[in-house]
Amino acid sequence: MINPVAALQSTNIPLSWLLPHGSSTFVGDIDWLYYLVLWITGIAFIAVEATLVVFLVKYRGRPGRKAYYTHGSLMPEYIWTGVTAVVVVMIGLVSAPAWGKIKGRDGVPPNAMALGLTAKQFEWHFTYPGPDGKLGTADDFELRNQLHVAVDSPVVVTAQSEDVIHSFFVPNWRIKQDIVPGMHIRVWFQPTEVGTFELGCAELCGFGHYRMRAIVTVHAKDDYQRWMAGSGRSLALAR
Amino acid sequence: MTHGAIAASAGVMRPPVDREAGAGVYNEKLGMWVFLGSEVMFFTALIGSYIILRVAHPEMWAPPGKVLNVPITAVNTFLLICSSVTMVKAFASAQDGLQRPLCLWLLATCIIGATFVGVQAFEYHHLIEKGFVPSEGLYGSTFYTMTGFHGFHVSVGVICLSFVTWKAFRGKYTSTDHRGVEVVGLYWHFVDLVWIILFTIVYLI
Amino acid sequence: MRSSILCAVVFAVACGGGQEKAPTTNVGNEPGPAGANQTNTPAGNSKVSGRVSFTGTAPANPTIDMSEEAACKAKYSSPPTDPVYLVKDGRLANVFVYVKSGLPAGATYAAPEAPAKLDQNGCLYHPRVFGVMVGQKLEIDNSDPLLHNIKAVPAHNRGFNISQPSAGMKTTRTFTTEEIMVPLQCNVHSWMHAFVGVLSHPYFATTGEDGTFTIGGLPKGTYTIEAWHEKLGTQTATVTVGDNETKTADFSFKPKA
Amino acid sequence: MTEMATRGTIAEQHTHRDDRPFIRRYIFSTDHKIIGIQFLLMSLLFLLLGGMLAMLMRWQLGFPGRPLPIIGSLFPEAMVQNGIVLPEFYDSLVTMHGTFMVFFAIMPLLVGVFGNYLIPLKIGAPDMAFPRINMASFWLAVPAGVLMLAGFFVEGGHAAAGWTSYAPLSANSEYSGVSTGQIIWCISLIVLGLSSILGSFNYITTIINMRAPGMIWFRMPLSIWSLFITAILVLLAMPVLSGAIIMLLFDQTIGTHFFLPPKGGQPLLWQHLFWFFGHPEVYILILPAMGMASDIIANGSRKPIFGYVSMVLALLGIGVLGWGVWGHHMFMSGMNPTLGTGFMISTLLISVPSAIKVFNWMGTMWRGNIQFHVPMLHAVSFVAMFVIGGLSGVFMAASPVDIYIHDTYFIVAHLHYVLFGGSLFAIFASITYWYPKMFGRLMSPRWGKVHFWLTFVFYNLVFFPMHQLGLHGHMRRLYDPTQYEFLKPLQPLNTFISISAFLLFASQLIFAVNFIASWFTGAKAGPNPWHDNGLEWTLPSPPPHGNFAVTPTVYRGPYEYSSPLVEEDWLPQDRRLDRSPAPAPGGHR
Repeated sequence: MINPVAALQSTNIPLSWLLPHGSSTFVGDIDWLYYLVLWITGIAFIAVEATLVVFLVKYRGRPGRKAYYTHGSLMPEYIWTGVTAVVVVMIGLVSAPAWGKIKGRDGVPPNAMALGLTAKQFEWHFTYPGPDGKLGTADDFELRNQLHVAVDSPVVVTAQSEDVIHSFFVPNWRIKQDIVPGMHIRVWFQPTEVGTFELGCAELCGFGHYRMRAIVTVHAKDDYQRWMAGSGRSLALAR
Repeated sequence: MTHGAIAASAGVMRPPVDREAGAGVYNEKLGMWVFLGSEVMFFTALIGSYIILRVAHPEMWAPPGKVLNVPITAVNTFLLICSSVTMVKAFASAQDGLQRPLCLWLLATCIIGATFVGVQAFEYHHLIEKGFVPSEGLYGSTFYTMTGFHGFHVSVGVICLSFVTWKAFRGKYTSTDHRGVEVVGLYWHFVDLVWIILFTIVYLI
Repeated sequence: MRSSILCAVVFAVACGGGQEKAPTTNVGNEPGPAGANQTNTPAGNSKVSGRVSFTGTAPANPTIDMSEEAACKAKYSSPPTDPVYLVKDGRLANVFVYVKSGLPAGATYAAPEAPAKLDQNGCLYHPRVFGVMVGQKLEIDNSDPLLHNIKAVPAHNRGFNISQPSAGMKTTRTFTTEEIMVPLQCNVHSWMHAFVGVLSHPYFATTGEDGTFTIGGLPKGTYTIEAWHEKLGTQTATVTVGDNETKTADFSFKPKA
Repeated sequence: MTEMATRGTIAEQHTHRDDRPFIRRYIFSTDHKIIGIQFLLMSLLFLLLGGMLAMLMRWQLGFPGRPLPIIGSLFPEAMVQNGIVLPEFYDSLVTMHGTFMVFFAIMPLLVGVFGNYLIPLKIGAPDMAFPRINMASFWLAVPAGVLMLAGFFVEGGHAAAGWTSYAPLSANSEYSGVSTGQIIWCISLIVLGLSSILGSFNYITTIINMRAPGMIWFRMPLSIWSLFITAILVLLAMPVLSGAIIMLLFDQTIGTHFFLPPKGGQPLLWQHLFWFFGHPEVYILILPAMGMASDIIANGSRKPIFGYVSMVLALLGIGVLGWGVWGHHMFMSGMNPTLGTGFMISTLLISVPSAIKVFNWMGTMWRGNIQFHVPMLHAVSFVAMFVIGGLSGVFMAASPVDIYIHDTYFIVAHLHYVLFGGSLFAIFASITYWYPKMFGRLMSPRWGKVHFWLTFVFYNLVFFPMHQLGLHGHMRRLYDPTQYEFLKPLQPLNTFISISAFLLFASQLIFAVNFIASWFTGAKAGPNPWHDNGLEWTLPSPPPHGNFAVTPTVYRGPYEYSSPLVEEDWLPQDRRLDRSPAPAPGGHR
């Protein structure tokens, strides 16, 4: 098993603009979009700041010199307004599908395995269906701060909160979802890599927020069932 | 945009025009209108939340008249509307410089306003005795917050009104300058309007 | 509102964040003799002692999964369990026994100066069940190198919810009115529970491993003694003691049906 | 210049002196200039306080679990134990840093200070429309601030639910351990809200009704335009916050259930209300900065502002669109995803007017004759930094990317590039620019430049690396990041940021000293040290009570720099030119 540090450090050069190692089906969509926006804004950034510096040097004040007297002209206004508008709308259009796929109400694959999650100050309690693979049956069991899933198979977590708002965040999977008390919120994802990762709370939920952490273990498909039937249950939380 | 830009770049050099007649109204009146804008947003926040919560949990509201006493409040509403009428009368007499009627109409408005608050206080007392308190649930929470803050606005209005009335009795308002009366009138009509909305959505629906 | 807050400011500056506002008079920990010099503090040398036994087989205590708390897990050789039922050859420990009624009317007892101590070690509370007197300091220590928070949700006292992010931290709190029992819990480790009985007199005890308890320094009289267990509820017994007398009051709990 | 001087003396001769007792002149004054200065002093103090809170946070983040050096023992046990900042105190620090900076520093600095000081002077009015209400607005802000400060000393500590006070954490003391502190937070902000509303309807009335003859809408300086639009935003947004906070207060005190789920309350309702206020608030915190930066950039470039009208339209556009984007703060909140798409588009669109403004500022500098006085330095870096803040906003606007960076340090970097790099640099620019008008003396340019360069460098060293922290998944509001394995490698970066932050804070002390010292020892400014066209510069510094002896008549816009009609490179708005002005050469065909 890869340890969490390795999993993230693989790309974890501080001061890099690259995203850390990703291992879920969302990584493709989100990272691609991120790098697109990074390129666009990066170019805009360099262009604007460079021009600014050039202007500052070229048109620095010199005695006896008068500035060029103008109130502006419309053509440039039209150009830069138009260009910006087109670019941002374009960004919006290419973003929409990915958004629908990840968060859309009907985005959840029908064959996704269902898990339960109850977030509380300051623990994650995951409910597993047990060997029979069905939630709400006698062999369900609950683990503290441990999320176990099988690789390459979609999982949908129905999350609720006992007290305040928490946020389910697995950086490697590029997934984040607030968990709001009084609501049953469905989060789905599909890990693509066996290993161990970290899950954190991303919404200030009290003074224990900073260590409301869970370990995510992605099993190979075949030993997931074995785990579900055996070692997993032995750890089960007292109900 | 084209015309705008040209107009302005020309306008920059245009020879002086006369002062643009601001809003065409004196400061106090304009100020009150602007202030009422912010009041509208305040009540929008309260009423909006009420609607959102109620739509989400209709079962938490008792049917109209079950908990709240509609007849008494209806009378109270009628009173408040009357006070708007007396306010209009007061303003009219101020415009015609009729001192006596001005004072009397203002006084009437004060008294009716005070009565409204009194009746509301009585209603609260009664409801709380019946066990209908803010902590009872969403129904109580929204009811007391909305009507309470309206009541607070009415009380403030009554205080301002009595000040204006006092000035009226000392003959401070002329047919040419009676800003105090008009401005407090604006506020009063606004408070009245808000109540009509509240009465409808809180008591009748 | 503001004035009160400004007072609070002054107060807080005076004694650090507004803690420890318990009037602790200068009295030794042992009741009776020490207490005797107080006005209307009836005390004697009589004892009530006894055993708390448990008939039948106790339900198994749940094992605790500390796999995500390495520092605590390391403190145990075998997987730790939650000590709800501590039964050893038929004796029940962690039962809180106290004088419920029978003390002379109007008797008052000063709280001892020495604080009661609650330690958080290996992600469990030590002791789990104990008593303090009204106004007595309760010193909460953290012996684990990780975050614990102590949340008290009393019915009659003022609750608190404080955190201790690292080992060696101490926090002191006091309770102001009698309460059986004030539950303490940790939100970071949902299995952590402790129960503290708050009494205005010093006549209470918690049964040990052997299920025995002793309440000493009682004046003569007839007392209702109550035994409390977190899961099995309460039982009472009535005892009459004369001067320098020792009576026994035994209790016996059965597993919940 | 001579012309200036004569005008100044005239003003002095004709103005009725303010002969009221000291207390009515300087404490409970109704003079907009005094009130503006009062706001300035108050909000600078809160700015300093907010900075100190940030330093405490940075210590814990840079050196988690290490005892605070020297000052560690000064704190009560409920805040700091064995010198270590406690998590609950850290959360209070996070919350109060945000609250003080937003509500008691940046907002009053922009709106309270310059709204009060500049509006009547720049539109040629003797004072505000309602001077007494103006005074009330300040004297409501002070108790609000004192109350907010007092919250640190009550039992249970100060509010700790973040400056956004998300319910239910903020609504039920059982969840946070904070009871009185949160109540104080609510009451203080309700009072402050009232103060802001009183201020804003005063501004609006004044600008609409009290402009001098010839000061038509499209001759108003952009600073006044921006303050006008800001005032409208405050007027309409603040009451929404007050309403929400009142409900929150009732949830805490009288047991209502607005935001508490067990009896049907809705946590998301708080978020909708808060951000419906909160997003206009974001623009309240940047629009005046844009306006005043425009004035200073035009002056520094000795050139008319480029595309004045599109600048105004951009301000208006932001003011309108600003009401339709609040949902982008809630992409992850479980809000209906279809709404998410709508908010994403509106959010991306609102970046257009901001871009227009940036391009116009650069157009203004193009072919200018740029004077690098201290205000200009700050104004230019305002543009440079605002560009970064604006561009990093695009990442969050693209909602799928936001899934990853939401509530990470990327957001922290973004908002500080807008609020510090944007607003605060513009504030430094404006303070140094109008300081001579306020106090009659110039701030020391040498120390001004030292302060600027140190601030500029350390500011970027503090906030730029935060982007990277965020990109590696560093969540916000973490008391101790080293609890996460994947954040441990980033700890050196955190330490680096903290050290830079301490240096940044230290460099601000230069400004403080310069500000105070120049008051007594600064060079005499004279009426128009920057050769500006605005009406206020026709008055002596400081202007007399009642401002204008003779109501000025305005003949042209405020940005007539380097006009061919006169030999000097500025042309005051109120100077009458005997020969009828020729149409402007260049610019539009």
